Amino acid sequence: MTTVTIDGKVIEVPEGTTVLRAAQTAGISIPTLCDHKELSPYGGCRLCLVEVEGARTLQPSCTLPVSNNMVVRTDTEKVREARKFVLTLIFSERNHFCMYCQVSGGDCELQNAAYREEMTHWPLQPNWQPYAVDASHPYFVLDNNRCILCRRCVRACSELVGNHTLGFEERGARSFLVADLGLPLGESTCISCGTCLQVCPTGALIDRQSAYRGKETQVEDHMTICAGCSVGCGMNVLTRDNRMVRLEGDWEAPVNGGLLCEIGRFEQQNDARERILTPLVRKDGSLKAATWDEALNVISSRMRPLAGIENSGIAALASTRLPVEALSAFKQIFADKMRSDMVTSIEEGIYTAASSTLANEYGHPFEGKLSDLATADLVVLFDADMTRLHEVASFFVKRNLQAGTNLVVVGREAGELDRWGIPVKATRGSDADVLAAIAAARAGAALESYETQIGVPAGKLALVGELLRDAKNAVIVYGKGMDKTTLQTLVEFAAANSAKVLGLKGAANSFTGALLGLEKPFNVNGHQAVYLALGDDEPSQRLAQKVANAPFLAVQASYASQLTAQADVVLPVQMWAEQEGHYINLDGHIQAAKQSLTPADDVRSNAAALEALAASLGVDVSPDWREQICQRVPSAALEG
Amino acid sequence: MELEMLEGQKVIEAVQRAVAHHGTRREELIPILSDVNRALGYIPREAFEELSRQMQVPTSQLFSVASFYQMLSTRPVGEHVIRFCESAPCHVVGGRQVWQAVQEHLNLKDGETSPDGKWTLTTVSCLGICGVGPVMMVDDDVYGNLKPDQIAGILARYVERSEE
Amino acid sequence: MKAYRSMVLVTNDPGSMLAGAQDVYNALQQEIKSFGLEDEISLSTVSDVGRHDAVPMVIVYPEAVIYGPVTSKDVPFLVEEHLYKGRIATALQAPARELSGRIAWLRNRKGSLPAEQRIVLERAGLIDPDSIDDYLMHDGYIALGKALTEMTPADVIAEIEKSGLRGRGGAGFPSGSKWKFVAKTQSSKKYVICNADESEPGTFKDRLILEGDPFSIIEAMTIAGYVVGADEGIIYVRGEYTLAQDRLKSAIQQARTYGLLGDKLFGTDFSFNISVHAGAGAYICGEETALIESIEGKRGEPRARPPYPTTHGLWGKPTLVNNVETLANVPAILRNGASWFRKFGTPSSPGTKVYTIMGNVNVTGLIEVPMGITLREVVNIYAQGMKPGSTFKLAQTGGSSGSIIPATLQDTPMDFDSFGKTGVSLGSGALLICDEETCVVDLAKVLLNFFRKESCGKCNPCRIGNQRAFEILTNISEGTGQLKDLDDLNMLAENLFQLSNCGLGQTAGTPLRDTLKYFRAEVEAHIRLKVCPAGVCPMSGKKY
Amino acid sequence: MISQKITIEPVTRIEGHAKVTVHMNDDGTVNHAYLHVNEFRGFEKFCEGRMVFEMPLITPRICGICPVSHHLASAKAADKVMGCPPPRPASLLRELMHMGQIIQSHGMHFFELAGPDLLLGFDCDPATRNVVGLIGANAELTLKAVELRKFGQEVIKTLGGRRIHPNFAIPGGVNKALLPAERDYMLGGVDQAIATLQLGLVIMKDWAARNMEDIQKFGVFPTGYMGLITPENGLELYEGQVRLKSAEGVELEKYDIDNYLDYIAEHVESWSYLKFPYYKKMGWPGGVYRVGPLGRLNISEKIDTPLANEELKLWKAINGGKMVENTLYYHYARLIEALFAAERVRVLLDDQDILSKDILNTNVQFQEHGVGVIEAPRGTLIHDYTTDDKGQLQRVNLIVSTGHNNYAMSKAVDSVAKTYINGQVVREGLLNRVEAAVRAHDPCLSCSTHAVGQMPLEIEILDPEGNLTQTLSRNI
Amino acid sequence: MAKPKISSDWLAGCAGCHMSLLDIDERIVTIAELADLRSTPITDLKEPDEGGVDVGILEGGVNNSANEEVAHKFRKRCKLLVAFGDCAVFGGVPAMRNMFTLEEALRRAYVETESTDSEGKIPDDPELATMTRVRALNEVVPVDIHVPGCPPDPDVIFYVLSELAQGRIPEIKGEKLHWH
Repeated sequence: MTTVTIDGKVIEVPEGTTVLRAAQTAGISIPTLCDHKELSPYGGCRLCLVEVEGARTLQPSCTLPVSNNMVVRTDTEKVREARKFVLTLIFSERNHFCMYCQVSGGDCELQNAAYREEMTHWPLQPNWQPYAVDASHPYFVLDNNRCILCRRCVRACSELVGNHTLGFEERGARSFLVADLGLPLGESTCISCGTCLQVCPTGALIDRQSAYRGKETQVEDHMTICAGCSVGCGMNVLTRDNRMVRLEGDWEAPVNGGLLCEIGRFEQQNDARERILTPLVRKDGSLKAATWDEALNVISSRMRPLAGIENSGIAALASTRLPVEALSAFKQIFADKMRSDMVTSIEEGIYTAASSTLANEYGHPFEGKLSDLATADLVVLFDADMTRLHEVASFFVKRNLQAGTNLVVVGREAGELDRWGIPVKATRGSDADVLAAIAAARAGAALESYETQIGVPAGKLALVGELLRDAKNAVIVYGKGMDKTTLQTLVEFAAANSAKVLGLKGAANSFTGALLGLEKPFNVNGHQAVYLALGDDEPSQRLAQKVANAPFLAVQASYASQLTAQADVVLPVQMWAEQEGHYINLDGHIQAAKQSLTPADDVRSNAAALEALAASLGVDVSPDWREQICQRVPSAALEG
Repeated sequence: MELEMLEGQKVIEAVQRAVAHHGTRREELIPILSDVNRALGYIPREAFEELSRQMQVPTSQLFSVASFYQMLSTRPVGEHVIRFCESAPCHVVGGRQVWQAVQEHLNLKDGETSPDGKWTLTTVSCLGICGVGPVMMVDDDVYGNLKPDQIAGILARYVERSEE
Repeated sequence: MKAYRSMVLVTNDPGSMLAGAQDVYNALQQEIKSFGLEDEISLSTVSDVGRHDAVPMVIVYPEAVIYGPVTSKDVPFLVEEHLYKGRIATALQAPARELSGRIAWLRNRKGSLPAEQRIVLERAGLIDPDSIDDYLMHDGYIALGKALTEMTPADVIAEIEKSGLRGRGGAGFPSGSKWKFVAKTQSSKKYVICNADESEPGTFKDRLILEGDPFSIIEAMTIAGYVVGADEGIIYVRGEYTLAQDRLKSAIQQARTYGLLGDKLFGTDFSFNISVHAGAGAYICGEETALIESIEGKRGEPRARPPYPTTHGLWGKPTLVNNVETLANVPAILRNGASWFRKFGTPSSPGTKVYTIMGNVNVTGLIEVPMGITLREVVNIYAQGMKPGSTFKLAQTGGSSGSIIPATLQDTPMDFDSFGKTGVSLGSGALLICDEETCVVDLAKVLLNFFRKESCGKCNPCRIGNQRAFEILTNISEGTGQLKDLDDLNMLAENLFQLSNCGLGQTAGTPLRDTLKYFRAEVEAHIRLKVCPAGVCPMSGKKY
Repeated sequence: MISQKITIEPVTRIEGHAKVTVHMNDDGTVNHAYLHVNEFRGFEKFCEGRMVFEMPLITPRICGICPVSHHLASAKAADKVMGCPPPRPASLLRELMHMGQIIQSHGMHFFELAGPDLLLGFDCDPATRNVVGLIGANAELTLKAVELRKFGQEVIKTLGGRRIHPNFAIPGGVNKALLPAERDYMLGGVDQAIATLQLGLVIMKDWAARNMEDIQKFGVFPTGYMGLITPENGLELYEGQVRLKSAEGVELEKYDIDNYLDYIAEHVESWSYLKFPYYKKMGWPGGVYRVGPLGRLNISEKIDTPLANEELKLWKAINGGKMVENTLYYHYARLIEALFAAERVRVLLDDQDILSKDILNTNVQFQEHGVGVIEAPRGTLIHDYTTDDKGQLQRVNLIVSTGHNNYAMSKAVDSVAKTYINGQVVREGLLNRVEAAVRAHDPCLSCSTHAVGQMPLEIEILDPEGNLTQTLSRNI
Repeated sequence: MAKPKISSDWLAGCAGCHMSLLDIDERIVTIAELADLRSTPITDLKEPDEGGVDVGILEGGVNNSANEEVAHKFRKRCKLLVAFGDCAVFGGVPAMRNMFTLEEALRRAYVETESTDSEGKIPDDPELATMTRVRALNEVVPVDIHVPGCPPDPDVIFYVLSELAQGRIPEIKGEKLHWH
């Protein structure tokens, strides 16, 4: 521990703590601009300058490590003058027009800093040189007139996301923020995760969707969990007048530490699909609005007789986007009470079937944690596509590559992540063959035969083998469609190399689907009635065809679709942002999603809809979902 | 006439030669970039992309580094590049007048390339031969103790040269 | 090893090369051969000897006769007369003119000029920089041998401290202490870096040392490596210095072949290797942490300090960074002892300083003189006074960020401390002498233009401040300035010092501050009367 | 030869910046008087490159007197550019804000700017002929006037967070739904607003009766008239087709604003920064027309609120149903419109959709072009944006209210000059009529030139050779 | 003692600041009691008294020769000069024009605009003022008090006016300080 005195307060902090953090722990606020707690110290803006006894000049508190018995003053005349001057310079560098800036009036760190220093004007005028406004990006606009060159976005793009799209051109007065080789953002390698947007301290990066829709003081925050995929990122849903204004990553969230992907941050905000706001029942050919009781009665009267009938009874399917509460009720109603032989999930266990079977054979979890990626020196992606779903997990890998972590991308067709590592693209043979080849390479065996077998050059295999040999903390990530035996070989191979294994899980709650045994392939041949707990999921053509000839079809859904059009009964349910509930992410974090939007009166949560159905079927379901998910062994240890 | 672009192959070769000579360790980046710049006159897009593949360094970082250093150019330049020293020592011994003369003679300003792609005119902070100021470099030739009336003559040589 | 009767040097500074030095060299080679003198006479080149009025020059030692300007046509006559018949070819001699540099020193033996005192430039221009034999012949590697065989690292540090050697990069930090810091930092890997990124306008002393006496730097670095416990050295040479780079590479090669570089030197366990790293054109890389970033293949942006390179330098390892001139002093100190070194200069700033003289004077070039001589001496003795018809108005010492010194201060002795007192910086030793034709606004504008382009752009005060100052000066030079501007300029100068991250920003305001301190009236004339007294500024009045 | 120069400097109590020169004949009669508008800012240029969704906050800075007009016209243009028409509740809320502005702007103009002329008389001492003088003369009325303006401004503030340059309309709708409490707060002020305006009408009519001579002599001339109209040809201030009537009252055109370029062109005179719009088919200067209250009432057959509609009937009767050409009746028309606006506020607040949260259409599909129109207090306001496929502005064209009246104002000044200046020593009060001729149009030259400054209305009398002659300043 | 005299005027702005001044509503009466309102755009006196006034308030940036004259006249005749609103403080929205040349802006407005007929030309009558770069008031004359805001909030304006009217220098900070 080191002792430092700041503004008369004696503070004890660990070795190497910066003066800024030390001050913050003691509740002393020092204004900053280029500093961001998730990013490495930069020391460029000089707003955080403080007086240090014995120092010739003012010192930047954000980069200055405390040393024993250091004496610091943060609020002297000299310091305040320095801050004013720094701000004067910043406002004089480019063209700041607060009056029509979307972040003006509370959301702009630059403006707030100026208010704090009581600046009514700035003595130096800009030279009014115009700077480009780059509007090429679909989600945000870069207005260089408001850029203060703090490089938060550049650091975020490389340190947090590892995408390295943003960089700097030129030097001195001509320093300029650029993408790649000076391309427009819209044509650059940007993957639209929006992290730069979230860290920008000014209005330089303009979010198209939320611009002018409300300042932080006018919107409500809702800390919740993203239902986009099984990574389960924590996020803040900002709303105004019960409408989503913006989605932001939750810096405090254990899983994602503030990061989101294109789906999470942008795509799910504006769903153009048509909502279903009241129950619908098919009367003489067409769907008519009805009450819940009417709708439920139609379903139960139709299904009660079918209880327990093999193959010609009820077929039930649930979306793995539903909260645990809903899935648990769903499973109890149809599998336990109605004793249906066809109760499964939309994903049909394509991600989880093999792993949960294996886990139950082993009798214990065998998968590692997302956090293992942080310490990995080698990551092998085995048929694991992280370019759309699970993208945030790919950030954890990419951002370590510069530091020397190696990446091997094993797969069939080329993926976005290939360019970041060593692609091993099999053109022939099975997963088992590919795995065998890699094992052989690891063992340093002759590889020519494997080259012919899977169509990957022996040299490349050898390289992979070498990396595996050298790796101390390897992590092998596998994706969907593994068969049990191959997975078992993979797991044992990993064990032999003291490597961790991580399984992608697909949708937000497909792990739950696995724990509830909702994994079998779905078909309705001969079933008399079909119940689809679709929630806000987007049904596939394939599914629509499967149920096309069902004698009776009940759908609980948030949005109108081909399926609801086909249905005999439609129950309106809440979409992800409207309902509370729990989700289990791919490495076993059990997390609670909060309600961000108030649903329309007649629209119920998925769980409530199913409970009502149970009641009307005259069966009782236990609300204790934890008990339900404990009936099988999880492939990754559950926590929370 | 616009500046003629270098065809891909030549670029790739230049990069490969540089990498072969220096290796791909990060500390060799600036020497490599210098070689490529010397070989091609500037560092074209394809060069950055090839280098990014070879060194496993993102293009944005390569570009950030290249554009930082004054001897490296990320934009196409003219057939002949004039580097005029604008430092104080050269300035006070007549550099100001000579600089005027150069600009007027070529009808170019700092950083511009002539429409016919023949000349690129840039100022540099110092060429390190202040003893003989005012100084300028045309391509690799150094000219010192310059007087305004010498400019036309000096530049004429290059016109002839390139017309031969 | 061969001894020669006499040595012939052909100047190959840019001026000379333009004037056909290469032809002269070739011709000499041919003539010497044709007279069969190749075994008696060594022929090589010498870079800038400090005068440019009679280039190319051919200098014949030991007589130290200077011929110039020489053309290839003169060569046969010259060789026959002087080298063959031993008669000085007076017809070809350079105009009798007092010279600076080595030649001045030789002349001064005949007692016509106050002494230059050469330590770091002792061999420059006298030996063949491409020959390690020549270097050895001139006391080369005595110091290293002594250090490795007779002294412990501690002894060496003690000697250096005793000598009072201070960094010649500008700041004047005591070299001994710096070495001590690195030496006492525990680490399996350490580096010695020679800062040869001499980008200070008006400064080319390091270039001369590197071109004229490359081995002295290599020897010094090796000694430093031994002392601080480093096994790797890197010379970061300014990109434009191609000749210096070649000389160093060849020197390193020769040192290896002679076993003076590499493993187990002088039969000890000490091993040391040196590589040359060329810059790519960035003034800021003269700042040691920026230089380190640059070696690591990054933008040359100074790091935040602390931690300092002495503990966290190249690749995070303890690193000793010394300037060329500083290192060049080391072998001499070890050879002759600290007390010998202290005989020169002033008690607080012992030793010599190499100055480059430029501007409106009769003799521009380079001198190495004891610390503490005055501007007046430099101008009137070494520079042979102002150009005809011009009068001394001001001098800028130490390069772009150096102080502007009015004629009234020209008797201040130039050493670290006396300069420190008057708030003047010794800097790189560049001396820019300006006459009445120079406008202070125009000069300041040129300097600020330099800084706004050379600032790395990382920290706001430097990136924006220099740009604003440049614009304000531009307005003043166009006759559209206001008195308010002077306060703004002062504010900028002061805050640049207080707020900037590195030396570049911190000192950029110096010339600005001095200009307003010593020449305010002249600046105000631009604003109040809309006239440029020196008649330099455009005063075009355009603004909108 | 007669020669004199008269100087009024500057003209006050107009929102603008202008200057008049009068050219004399040998016989001392006025040859012609010119109105020079003297400011320019260049919004059409410097908005290029900005994002279209920023425009609703940039363009209000054209004019702080009717910022809401620009805010809304801009949003309407942006709706079209981004292909996201606002839901009904959003349109209601936008119109509500607009009504607030009509009330504050018209109210302020009648009582605080024109008021001194009407209530204290043209010939009253300049030192007291202002709103402060008004306080002295009739404190109670002045406070009522202040209250009236306050009501309008509060409507704007409740919706847009502030009275001037509010932030409310965004492409696709508005950014805030109305709360019940806010609705009730506004409803609370409607009655008093109506009462004050009715009082204003009484004053107006009474003044008219006493000053018929002025009214008849004062800038009376035929022009066309233009403005928005409801489908049933009722008075429309927010949304509708554009109707253009001839001086004789014949309907010349009824068109959608998207096609405005087929009907309107702008003429430029080297002596004014304010352009002269005209009806294309009749050409320049034959096709000149007037907008604003006078124009709007002239093209409207009815008003959809009872009280205002009754007043309209009386107003139409003034000239036996023919077009009302008297410049001074702008004031009268203005009050009737304000009355309508006040009544309209109640209608809007009573609408069952007004509290809906369905206030924004976020389904953006860039159309790359859009024209927005609104009836600003001073007349038809047109914003015309062209962007690239990402919504970055490439071209901006603005035709603003006062511009349409430019010719009319020049004409009014000319006719007033001819009527009141004829060589003899000119009385201050007469000079003030020249200002009043301009002021009657309530010119917002800030809008017109997208610039504003004080208006040094300087009357220079030039002899036939164009030489400047004698001076007589009103302040002497 | 005599009431302090206050004059105001507007330059290159949008009049919004003066409208915001009117937004102090009935408090205008209080101000009228505290101070002697001389020349303003809403009164009929034309310029600050020759004898000088205590406080001069200028809205808008300096955009042409006419603005310059007014600015200098105010500085000469006013003991305290107030830069009133963002345009006066730093140029405001009109200063966006500085990012283009005057020629470009005029050409666009009077020749290129879609609705301008074929005879479009840049007005050049000598009666018109000469345009300049848009400047903050303090770039032209020294300013004593800056009241930022686009426009300043009515409450802030009332505070500033009443302080000045009572011979005090207003302190604009905290809640009172905003530029938007």
